[in-house]
Amino acid sequence: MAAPIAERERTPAGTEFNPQIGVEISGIHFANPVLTASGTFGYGQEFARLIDLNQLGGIVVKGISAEPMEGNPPPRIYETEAGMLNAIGLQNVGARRFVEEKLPFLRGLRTRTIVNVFGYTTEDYVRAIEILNDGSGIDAYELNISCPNTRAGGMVYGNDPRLTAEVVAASKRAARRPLWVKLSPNVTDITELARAAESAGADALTLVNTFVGMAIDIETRTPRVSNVTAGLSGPAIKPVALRMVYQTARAVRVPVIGIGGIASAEDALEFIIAGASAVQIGTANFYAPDTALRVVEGIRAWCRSKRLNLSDVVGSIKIPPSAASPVS
Amino acid sequence: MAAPIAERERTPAGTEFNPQIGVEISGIHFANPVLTASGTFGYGQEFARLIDLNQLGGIVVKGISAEPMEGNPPPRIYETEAGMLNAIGLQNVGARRFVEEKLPFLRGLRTRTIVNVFGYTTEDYVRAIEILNDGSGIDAYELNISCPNTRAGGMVYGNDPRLTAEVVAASKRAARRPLWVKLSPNVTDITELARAAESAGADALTLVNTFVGMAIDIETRTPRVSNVTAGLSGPAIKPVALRMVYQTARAVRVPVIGIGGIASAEDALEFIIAGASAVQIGTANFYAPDTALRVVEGIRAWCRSKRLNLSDVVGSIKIPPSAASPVS
Amino acid sequence: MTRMYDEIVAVTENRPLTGGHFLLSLRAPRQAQATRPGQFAMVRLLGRSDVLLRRPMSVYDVSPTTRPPRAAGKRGANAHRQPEILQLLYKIVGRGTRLMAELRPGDSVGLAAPLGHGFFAEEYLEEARRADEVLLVTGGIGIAALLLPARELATAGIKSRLFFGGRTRADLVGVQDFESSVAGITLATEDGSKGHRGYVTEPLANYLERHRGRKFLLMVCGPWGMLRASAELAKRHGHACLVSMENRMGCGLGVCLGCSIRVEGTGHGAYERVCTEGPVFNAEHVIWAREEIPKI
Amino acid sequence: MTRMYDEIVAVTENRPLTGGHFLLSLRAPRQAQATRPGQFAMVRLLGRSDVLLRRPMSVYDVSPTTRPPRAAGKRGANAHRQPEILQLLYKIVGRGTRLMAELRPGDSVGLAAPLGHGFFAEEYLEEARRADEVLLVTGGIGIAALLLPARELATAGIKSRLFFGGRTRADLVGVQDFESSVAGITLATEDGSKGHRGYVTEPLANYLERHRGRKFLLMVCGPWGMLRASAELAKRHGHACLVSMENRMGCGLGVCLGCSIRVEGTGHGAYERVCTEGPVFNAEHVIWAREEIPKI
Ligand SMILES: Cc1cc2nc3c(=O)[nH]c(=O)nc-3n(C[C@H](O)[C@H](O)[C@H](O)COP(=O)(O)OP(=O)(O)OC[C@H]3O[C@@H](n4cnc5c(N)ncnc54)[C@H](O)[C@@H]3O)c2cc1C
Ligand SMILES: Cc1cc2nc3c(=O)[nH]c(=O)nc-3n(C[C@H](O)[C@H](O)[C@H](O)COP(=O)(O)OP(=O)(O)OC[C@H]3O[C@@H](n4cnc5c(N)ncnc54)[C@H](O)[C@@H]3O)c2cc1C
Ligand SMILES: Cc1cc2nc3c(=O)[nH]c(=O)nc-3n(C[C@H](O)[C@H](O)[C@H](O)COP(=O)(O)O)c2cc1C
Ligand SMILES: Cc1cc2nc3c(=O)[nH]c(=O)nc-3n(C[C@H](O)[C@H](O)[C@H](O)COP(=O)(O)O)c2cc1C
Ligand code: FES
Ligand code: FES
Repeated sequence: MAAPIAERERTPAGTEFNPQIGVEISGIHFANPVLTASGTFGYGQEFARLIDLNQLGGIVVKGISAEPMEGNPPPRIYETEAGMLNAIGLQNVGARRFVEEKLPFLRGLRTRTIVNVFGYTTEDYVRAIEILNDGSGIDAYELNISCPNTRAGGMVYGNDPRLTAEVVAASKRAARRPLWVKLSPNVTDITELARAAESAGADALTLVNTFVGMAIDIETRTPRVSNVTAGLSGPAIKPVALRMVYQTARAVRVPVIGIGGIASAEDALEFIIAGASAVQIGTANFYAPDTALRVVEGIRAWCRSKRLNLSDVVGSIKIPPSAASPVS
Repeated sequence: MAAPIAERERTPAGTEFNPQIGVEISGIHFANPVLTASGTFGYGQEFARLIDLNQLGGIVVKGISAEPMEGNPPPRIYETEAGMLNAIGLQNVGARRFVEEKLPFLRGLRTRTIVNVFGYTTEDYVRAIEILNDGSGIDAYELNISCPNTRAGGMVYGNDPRLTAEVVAASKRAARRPLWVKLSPNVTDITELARAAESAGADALTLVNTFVGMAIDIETRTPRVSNVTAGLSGPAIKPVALRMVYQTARAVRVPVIGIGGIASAEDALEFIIAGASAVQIGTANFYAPDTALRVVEGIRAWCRSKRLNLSDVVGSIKIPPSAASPVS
Repeated sequence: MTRMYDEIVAVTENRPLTGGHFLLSLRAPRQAQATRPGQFAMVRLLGRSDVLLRRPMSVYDVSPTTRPPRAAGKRGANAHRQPEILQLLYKIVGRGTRLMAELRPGDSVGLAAPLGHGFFAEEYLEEARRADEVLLVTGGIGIAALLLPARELATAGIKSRLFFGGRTRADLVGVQDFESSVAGITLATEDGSKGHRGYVTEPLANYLERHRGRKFLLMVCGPWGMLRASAELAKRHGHACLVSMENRMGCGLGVCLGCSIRVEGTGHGAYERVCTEGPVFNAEHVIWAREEIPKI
Repeated sequence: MTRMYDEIVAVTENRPLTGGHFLLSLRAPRQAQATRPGQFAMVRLLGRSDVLLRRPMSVYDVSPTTRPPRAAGKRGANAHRQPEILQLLYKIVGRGTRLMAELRPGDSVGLAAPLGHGFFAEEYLEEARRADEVLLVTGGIGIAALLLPARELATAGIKSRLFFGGRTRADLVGVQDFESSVAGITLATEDGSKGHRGYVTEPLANYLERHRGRKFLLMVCGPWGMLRASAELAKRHGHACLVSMENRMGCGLGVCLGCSIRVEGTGHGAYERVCTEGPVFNAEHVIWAREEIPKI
C-alpha cells in the first residue's frame, strides 16, 4: 500500500509528500491510527456536538456487558498529579440496549466502531458477544480482561495467563468479528499475558488499561473513591505504558494498539515508534475533546516532514548497542 | 509509650497537646517517621550544607554493592509528567570505601543510618553485608531486590517470590543488623512478594522502588535514557505506591515503610493512614531539599491538631462498608 | 441537547471580592448567548498537566460588556445587545481555584459551556408559573447558580425571594446583583456578623410556616446539608423543590460517568449524571441517604 | 565545598532579548555574593509538579542593582557595593524555559546557587596566569557562562578575547556586556547575518594559526560539536583548554548521579558528575567519543 521508500526518496525534497497514515489491524482498515479509548468517549454521540467524528480512526465504546450494570456508589473519581483515579464500576446499558439504542448512531459514521466487552465469568463474556454479534455496524470486539473473575475467587482475568487464555479462547469461538484483547498493566511480565492472549486467538492486543491506585482523604481518613482502590490513567502513566507497549510489540506477531496518557501527537508517535500500530486517546478526551483530532493532524504533519509513511514508523525505534539490561 | 487515648481526650481542648511522633521499627527507635530514600540523598554529607540532618528520622544511603560499580552511560535521566526516569545503573563506591570514607560522617549524626544493599547474585548480597557488618554506625540494612539476578537469566529478584525468599534468607543469616527488604512494584501481587520476604526473615518492608518505564525521542527515534528502560519515580507514581502500601500493611505483621511520590506532609499522612509506620522521601529531595524536614513538621502539626500520636494514625484508614472489590 | 461550545477564551477581568471569592469575566459570546439559568461551564487551566481535569463552575452572569456586576441591574440601553461576556463567581477552595485566582486579563482558559440542565427545563418552568412565589435558597458559593434564575423569573413576571446564608458576612458576595430582580432578601450568617445568626434554613422555615397555604417553588443550590434541609422543608409543606447537586466531575460532558448519583423515580437507571441529567434535580427524586451523596 | 544557598527568591525583571533569549534578574544577595565565574544555579518553577526538576542555568551576572547589563561595564561608584541581584541569561528551548519566560516581577522561583566548579578552580587560575591570552569561545547560549570569567580576567589583568558564534545574528545576545572586559570580539553566524559566515571555530583556528608560538588558554562553553572542535584545536596547538560541559541534571547537588559523564585521568572513578566535579573540565580529561557525551 505504501509507496516504496526508495521511490519516495527520489521525489525532490521540495515537492509535497503525502504520507499514508492509514493502517490495517485484524483485517479492518483504519483511515488513521487514532482511536478513542473505551470509557472515555461514551457511545460516541456525546462528542458529536464537539468534533467531527468522521475524522477519527475509530471509536472504542464504553465497556458493554451482557446485562446492564449500575456501577459503583459515588465518589467514583479523584484527580491525582498528572492523572486521575476512577472506579466507575463498569456502569453500562447492557448489550441489548446498546445494540438497539446506541449502535444506529455509530453505524451512520464513517469511523470504525470497536465494542469493548467485559464480564465476571467467561460465560458473561461469551453471552455479551453473542448478543453483540446480532448488531450491525460493529467492526471488532475489544475484550476488557481487567475484571475480577467471580468464579476464580476474584482473581483478575488479565493478571493470570491461564484465565486470560481461557476467556480469550472462549470469546474467540463466540465472536463473529475480529477479537482484540485489552491487557491489564498490573502484572509482573506483560509479555507473558500478551503471548497467552495471542496463543488463545487474539487478533490484536490493546494496552494498557488503568493501573490500580488509591488516594486517601487525611481529614476523614477514608478512601477518596468509594471503591477504595481505583484505576489510574492520564499523563502520569505514560512512561510505564510505553515500556509495556515496547516490550509487547517485540514479543508478539499480532498488531499492538498503544494506550496510556497520550495527550499529543508527540506522545502518540512515541508509542508508534515503540511498536504500536495504532493508539487510543483516553483521559485527554475529558479535558481536551479535540485531542484525538489534533493527534491525527500532528502525526500526518510529522510523517510529511520526515517523508515517512506510518508503516515505516511503526516499531522503528533504534536501540543503541550499548543498551544492556531491560531493567533500570 | 503513647499516652492512652482516653487520657488525652480528657485534657481540655485548649491545652497544647504534644504528639509522640517517634516510631520503633525492627528494634530501632526513630525520632520521627521521615527518612530519605536511597539514591536520592547521596551519602548524606551532600545535604549537610542545606538542612539540619539531625532533624531527620533516618537516612537511607545510596545502594552499596560489594565491589564498586561505575553505572550506566549517559543520558541516565529524563523528566516525565510529574515524575522522572532514571537508570543510574547503581553507580557506587563499593562497600569497603563506603565504610572507610562515608560512614564516619554519618556516624557523627544523631539520625539513623540505613544502608541500602544490592547485588546480582545472592552471594553478592551476602558479601556486601559481610563487609558492612564491620562498619560501625549502621542501624539497619535495606535490601534492594529490584536487580536482575544474573544467574537466574536476568530475572529480577523482587519480581519472583522464590528468588526473593532465597536472597532475603541468605542476607538475614549474614546480617548482624536488622534487615529491611525493599520491594519492587513491578509485580502482579505485591502481597505475595511481601509475604515471601517476611517469611524469609525480613524485619521490615519498604516499598516501593521505581516503576519500569521508558521515553523516546521522536526526532532521533532512540530511547531518551541510554539503558532503554528506566525507573519512574515522583508524584506520578504516588497513587499506585499508596495502594501497594495499603495492601501490604494488611498482609504482613512486620512494619511497612512507605515510599513513592511523597512531596508533602499530606502525602506522607496518606501513607501512614494506609498502614505505613514510616515514610521515605525520594525524588522530592532533588527539587526541594527541605521536603523531609517540612514533612516532619507537617506530621507533627497535624497530629497536634488532631490530638493523636503517630501510633494512633498508623493504619487507621476507615473502609466504608459499601466498598466491595479491591479492583476498579 | 442544546448547542455547546468548547473553546479557548480570553480573560477580561478577574476581580477579587470578599472572603476569597473572585469574579472571573471571560470573552465568550457563543457560550454566553447559549446559556440558560442554572447551567454550568467546565473551565480548563491551560499549559499544565498536574491540574488535569476541568473544573465545573456555574455561569453566574452574562453581559454585553465587562461592567461591574453592581451595575448589571440597570441594563437600560444595553439590554437588547447580545451578551459577549460570561462571568463565573468562584471561591478558592483548592489547587484549581487557587490557580484560577492568578489569572490576569489577557490570559486564556479553556471553556466548555453551557452544560447540564438548568432550573428551567420545561417541566420546571411550568412548576414556577404555578407557584405564588419562587424561593431561591442558597449557602456560600451556591449563590453563583442563582443570579440568572432570579433574572429569568423577574423577566417572566414571577415573584421571587432570596434566602442566602454563609459562615460570615464575607461569604455573602453578590447580594447587590439580586436586588433589582427579587422581591426580598433574607441573609444569615453562622457567626451572626450579618442578618440572622445561624443557618438560612431557619428563617426559611419560619417563612414557610408564616405563609402556609401559599404555593412556593424552591430553587436551592448550596452544601449538601442545606439541600437536604430545604428539600425536607419543602416536602413537609407540600412545595415543589429543585436542587442543584454537586459532585466531582471528570468531563462534564456525560461520558466518564464519574459524576453519577443515585436518583429515584426516573427512567434512566439507578444512577444519573449530575453533569447531564442534572445538575438540577427534582428534590423528590434525590436519595438523601448520606452514602449516596459523596462527601467530595 | 563552597557555601551554597537554596531559597525562594523574587524576580525583579525578566527582559526579552532577541532570538527567544531572556535576561532574568533575581533578588538573591547571598547567592550573588558567593558565586565564582563559571558556576551555575538550579532554578525551580514553583507551584507545579508537571515540570518537576529544577533547571541548570549559568550565573550570567551579579550586580548591586537591576540595571540593564549594557551599563554593567561602567560600575564606577557601585563597584564596591555587594551584589544583590543575580542574573540568568536563557533561551527558550522547551517547557521549563517557556515557563521561565512568563515570570514577571514579583513572582518567585526556587534558586540553589552557586553550584559546581567554575573556570577558576585553583589549578585553572594558575593556568590562566601563565597564558599570554585567554580565549573565551562560545556558541549560542553558552555565552551565559562567560561574562563573569571575562570580568574576572580583566580584574586580574589577564588579557582575553571573545569568539562568539550563533546560527543567526539574533543569537548573539549580550555582546555589549563583554566590550569593556575583553581585548577583542570575533563574531560568527551560520547564516552570515553578522560577522564571519560559518562556525566560530573557523576564525578561532585562523587566530591560533596566526599566533603560533604564543601561549593561550581556552575557556569554552557551547554545544558539543563546538566543545570538541575547540578541544581539538587547543590540543593540536598545545594550548590548555577548559570546557564547560552540559548534561541533564536531576538535582545539581551531586546526589542523583544523573549527570555523570565519563572522564579520564582523574582519581574519582570513571564517571564524574557534571554538577559537582564540573561543569568545567580540563578538555584533556573528557572522552570525546559520541556515546560518552549524551545527546540531551
Ligand atoms: C455543577 C457545579 C457547579 C459549580 N459551580 C461553582 C461555582 O459557580 N463557583 C465555585 O466556586 N464553585 C463551584 N463548584 C464547585 C467547584 O467545582 C469546586 O470548588 C472546584 O472544582 C474545586 O477545585 P479546586 O481544584 O480548587 O479544589 P480541589 O483541590 O480539587 O478540591 C478542594 C475541595 O473542593 C472539592 N471539590 C473538588 N471538585 C469539586 C466539584 N466538582 N464539586 C464540588 N466540590 C469539589 C474537593 O473535594 C475538596 O473538598 C461547582 C461544582 C459543580 C459540580
Ligand atoms: C551547567 C549548565 C548550565 C546551563 N546554563 C544555561 C544558561 O545559562 N542558559 C540557558 O538558556 N541554558 C543553560 N543550560 C541549558 C538549560 O539547562 C536547558 O536549556 C534547560 O534545562 C531546558 O529546559 P526546558 O524545560 O526548557 O527544556 P526541556 O523541555 O527539558 O528540553 C528541551 C531541550 O533542552 C535539552 N535539555 C534539557 N535539560 C538540559 C540540560 N540540563 N542541559 C542541557 N540541555 C538540556 C533537552 O534535551 C531538549 O533538547 C545549562 C545547562 C547546564 C547543564
Ligand atoms: C473514567 C474511565 C472509564 C474507563 N472505562 C473503561 C472501560 O469501560 N473499559 C476499558 O477497557 N477501559 C476503560 N477505561 C480505561 C481507558 O480505556 C484507558 O485504557 C486508560 O484510561 C488509559 O489511557 P489514558 O491514560 O489515555 O486515559 C476507562 C478509563 C477511564 C478514565
Ligand atoms: C536517581 C535515583 C536513584 C535511585 N537509587 C536507588 C538505589 O540505589 N537503591 C534503591 O533501593 N532505590 C533507589 N531509588 C529509588 C528510590 O529510593 C525510591 O524508592 C523511588 O524513587 C520512589 O520514591 P520517590 O517517588 O519519592 O522518588 C533511586 C531513585 C532515583 C530517582
Ligand atoms: S462528569 Fe463525566 S459524566 Fe458527568
Ligand atoms: S545532577 Fe544530580 S548528581 Fe549531578
